[in-house]
Amino acid sequence: MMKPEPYVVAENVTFRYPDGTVALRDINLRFAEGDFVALIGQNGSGKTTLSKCLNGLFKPTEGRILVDGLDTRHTSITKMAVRVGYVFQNPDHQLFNSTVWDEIAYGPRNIQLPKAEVEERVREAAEVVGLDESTFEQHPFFLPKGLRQRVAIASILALRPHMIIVDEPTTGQDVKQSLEIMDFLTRLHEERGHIIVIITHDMPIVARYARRTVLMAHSQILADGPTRSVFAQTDVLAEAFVEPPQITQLAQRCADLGFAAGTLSVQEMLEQFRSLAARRRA
Amino acid sequence: MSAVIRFESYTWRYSRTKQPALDAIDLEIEEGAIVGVIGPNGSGKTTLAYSINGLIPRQEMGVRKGKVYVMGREVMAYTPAELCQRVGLVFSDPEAQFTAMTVEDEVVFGMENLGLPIEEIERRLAWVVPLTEIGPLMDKPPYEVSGGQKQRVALASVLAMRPPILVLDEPTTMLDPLGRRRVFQVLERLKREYQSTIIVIEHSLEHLIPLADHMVLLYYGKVLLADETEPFFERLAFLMEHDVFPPGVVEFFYHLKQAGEYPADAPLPLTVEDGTARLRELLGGKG
Amino acid sequence: MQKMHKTILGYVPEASPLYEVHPFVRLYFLMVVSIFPMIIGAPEWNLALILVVLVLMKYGRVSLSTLKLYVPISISMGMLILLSYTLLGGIHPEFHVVFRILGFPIYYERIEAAVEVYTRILPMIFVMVLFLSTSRERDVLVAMRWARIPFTVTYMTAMALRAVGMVIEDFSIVRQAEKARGFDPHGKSLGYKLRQFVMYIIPLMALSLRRSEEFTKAIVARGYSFTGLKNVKRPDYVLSKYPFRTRDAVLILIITGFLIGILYLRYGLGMLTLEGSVTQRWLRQWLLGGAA
Amino acid sequence: MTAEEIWTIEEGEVRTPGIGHIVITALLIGIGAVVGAFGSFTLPLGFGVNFFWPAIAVQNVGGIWYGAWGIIAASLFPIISNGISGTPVYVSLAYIPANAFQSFMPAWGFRYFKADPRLKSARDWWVFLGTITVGNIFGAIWGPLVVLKGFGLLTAESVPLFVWGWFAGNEIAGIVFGVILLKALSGVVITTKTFVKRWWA
Repeated sequence: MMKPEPYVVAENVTFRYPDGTVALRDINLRFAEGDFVALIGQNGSGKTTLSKCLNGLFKPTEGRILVDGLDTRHTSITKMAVRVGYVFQNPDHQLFNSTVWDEIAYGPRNIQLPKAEVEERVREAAEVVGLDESTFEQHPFFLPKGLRQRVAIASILALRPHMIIVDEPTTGQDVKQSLEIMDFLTRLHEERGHIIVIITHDMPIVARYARRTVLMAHSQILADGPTRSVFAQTDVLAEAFVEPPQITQLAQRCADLGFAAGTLSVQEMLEQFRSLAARRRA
Repeated sequence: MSAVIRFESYTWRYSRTKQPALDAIDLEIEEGAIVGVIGPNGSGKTTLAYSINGLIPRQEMGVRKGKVYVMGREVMAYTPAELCQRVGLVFSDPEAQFTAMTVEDEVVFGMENLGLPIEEIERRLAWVVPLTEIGPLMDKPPYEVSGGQKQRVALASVLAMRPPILVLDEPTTMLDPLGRRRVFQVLERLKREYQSTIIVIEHSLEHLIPLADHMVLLYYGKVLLADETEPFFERLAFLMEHDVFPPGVVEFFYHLKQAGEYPADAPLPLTVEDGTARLRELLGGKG
Repeated sequence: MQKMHKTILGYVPEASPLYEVHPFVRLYFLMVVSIFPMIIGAPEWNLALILVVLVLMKYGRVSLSTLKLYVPISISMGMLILLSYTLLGGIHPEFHVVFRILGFPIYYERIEAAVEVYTRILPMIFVMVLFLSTSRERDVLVAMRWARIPFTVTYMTAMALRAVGMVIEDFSIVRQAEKARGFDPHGKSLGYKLRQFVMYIIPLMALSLRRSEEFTKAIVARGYSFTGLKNVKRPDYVLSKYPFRTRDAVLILIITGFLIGILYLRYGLGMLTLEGSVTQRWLRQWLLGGAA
Repeated sequence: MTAEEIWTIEEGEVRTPGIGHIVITALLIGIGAVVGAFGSFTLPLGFGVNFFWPAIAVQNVGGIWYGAWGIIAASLFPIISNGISGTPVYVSLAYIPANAFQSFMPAWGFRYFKADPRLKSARDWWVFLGTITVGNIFGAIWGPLVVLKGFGLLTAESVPLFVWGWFAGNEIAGIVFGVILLKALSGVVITTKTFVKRWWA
């Protein structure tokens, strides 16, 4: 298989806030076609700053970020918005139109698309997130939180960014709602080929959905690789104050019995248990 | 043990909705117990919390039927001030409850409202500050500290009022894993050292289960299941039908039990430690 | 590194002698000394007042760079006053013409008045900057509480100040969210920019309305009500951390003494007026060459 | 809900001033202060007078939605926003009547004429435009004439410029921002417990 060309390349990126705080230190990172990535780490480890650098809201103080071959420092915010979409954690911060329709159409209108095209994109984005037509004329402010989040995601989708970053998609949602949102992001990934990055503290969600995990701590990247192998690095996780999912912890504590440190699901655990038990009986 | 909180066919319907948020529920909570309340969003968990400390019906518009007794008296028979000395409430979004300019002001606000003498305020500060480990933050604006610290400040400001009953409404949703663990450590100490009655509404079962004596499943306004924690999780199939997703260890052993690979009469392990020990027994027997 | 106190307008070393002064004295200084320039007409005395404030800032180790923020405002204010008093001041045949701009007469009396007004406004701004850069929000509250202002009022002030910080933060996030959807004001028409600018206010207001409900619940849950508890006096723990010392009383007396002194000099003895001041003599010499 | 119903207190309905109103007042002061200071830094005319002052909308809708509480907020927040942008404290204090009246007029008008804050009918629009205009005329006269002239900051001849500046700065911003806020949020606000039907509750 041909190795896919990276869509985003961050080279030696350092970011300093105007008051001098270093939020990112010498970050090297690539995102390529087919990536479904979880960005994890403590609050304040630099996850959100990194994401805002990736879509050009912040410009790196040192180093550079290339998105689709364009240097974020010299690319207009409009050009960036159609390449990397960023969904903010609190939907209330990004809903400012008086109807759901206008809210989703805001982006496409901003890049001055013809009216027919705007309409097509709004309908499509609404359909993807499962908003039906009855909501179009409603005020986003009146919708329940779960729906507000969907409107927020749809408003980003309407710009058709190739890469979508979602900041804490599951905060405040119950488990069922979280799974729904994640399933829907997975569909976007599989059926439409979007590169998806989620920022989250929810480790079972990471284990279940993300093929690749980037672990951040102290403004740096501590680990980057297949989720399985990142969760297997117990010492690195401990350094970043991150605990893997419970089932992974169980496997790790029983590693001497033959369980794999990178066990991600109950199903995998059961299979290992059965083969180990069978071997013991033999 | 006596019931410190008792719901008697209690119903609350917000005036903006048609369905009641809590529908004729009966529930008793024992003194000194730690009770975990779980259920999908929209099941009435927050309504339950607000009904205990009187925010419902005082701050919400709606229709109330039935009774809620707190320490033997109906909620509405208390004045708000009396009630807040008995029930402390910690909200899910700590930021939303900060109204002072420094952490110190935030923590003493409730005590000042109670009219405590300055010496007593100082004594309580000396107790609650190390308990919640907020000493270094006292001089900072409460909204400028980190998420986990915010939640501990919120907890401290409620604990300082020394309520015998503590209600926490999703206290860790906004927190990273470390912050989450530290909040539960504080609850652990409260349980061990002060025998408070604590009601925790929480999605993160991993931390809740080792702490809780009792569990309650709320499902769209109804109490579907209320029991001690171990027997509660023995009914996992029922729970999973009602959108409860157990932590990996519980689920793992549940499947083993179903397949006859784990003794049917043995309790399900509820923590990683427990699970590790059980797993070693299972595999170590012939090893 | 020195430990710093964050104030409304920046940072002051914790060891600053001004910080030792009771917050009420600082508020009293703001309110009373701001009156001085309204009484004093003679520009040189108002300039002297500025000097006093500057010396206090230096003494209090306030970074003088905070003043930089106010340089443009001071200048534009000066220009505005000058314009108002000259080009926009109308035709007055009874005044002395110093020179003409495009045939429009510029009068001596107007310049003199502009100088007087400007030198009155400047020290008021300086006093304000001194206050803002040596006080934290909490100090304002302590000062108000010490003055026995009802708790409801001081508490509302506290929340309002807290809300200011919150709204500023929201504001920057909302702007980022707009950008993230491709909003780029560069090279767009003014009308377009304005329309987008207008959008900010909705999430700001909506967020505040949502929060107000949560705030209210949190306050009620911690036992605060309009009337307080029955028969319970609300203690003031915070205030007890700010003892009012003899030194503070002396400072209040000194400030009050100055006020009385200035009132007496101005209205009792007719001094400190523009009429007969050193500045007036210089201005006349310079602009009119001693005429009039 | 009809406009008439919005302002009528039903039988048995209890509306009393509560903590919620204090909180709302504080938050309105917060928003007003930030939006006001922002206006003062972008298009200033001087002494806290601006060619375009969006904070007027907070005064208008605050009064309409929250009655006396909105008026209190409207009176106080300019002290903070003007202070940050360098207006002396006594000048700000002297502006209070102007700011209070600018908030009072729409507050009174909507209650007196039973107009719908969601601006549903032409009549609602006229009440809005009429009351904010009267409010701004008063403010525009009080501010420059009484305060600025009183402090000697302006000559009699230059007062008209400031009167027009104050009026236009408020009127345009008030219409633009006020209408947006009323249309967008009134629907939700009028159903809340803190919405003020009379003056205090």
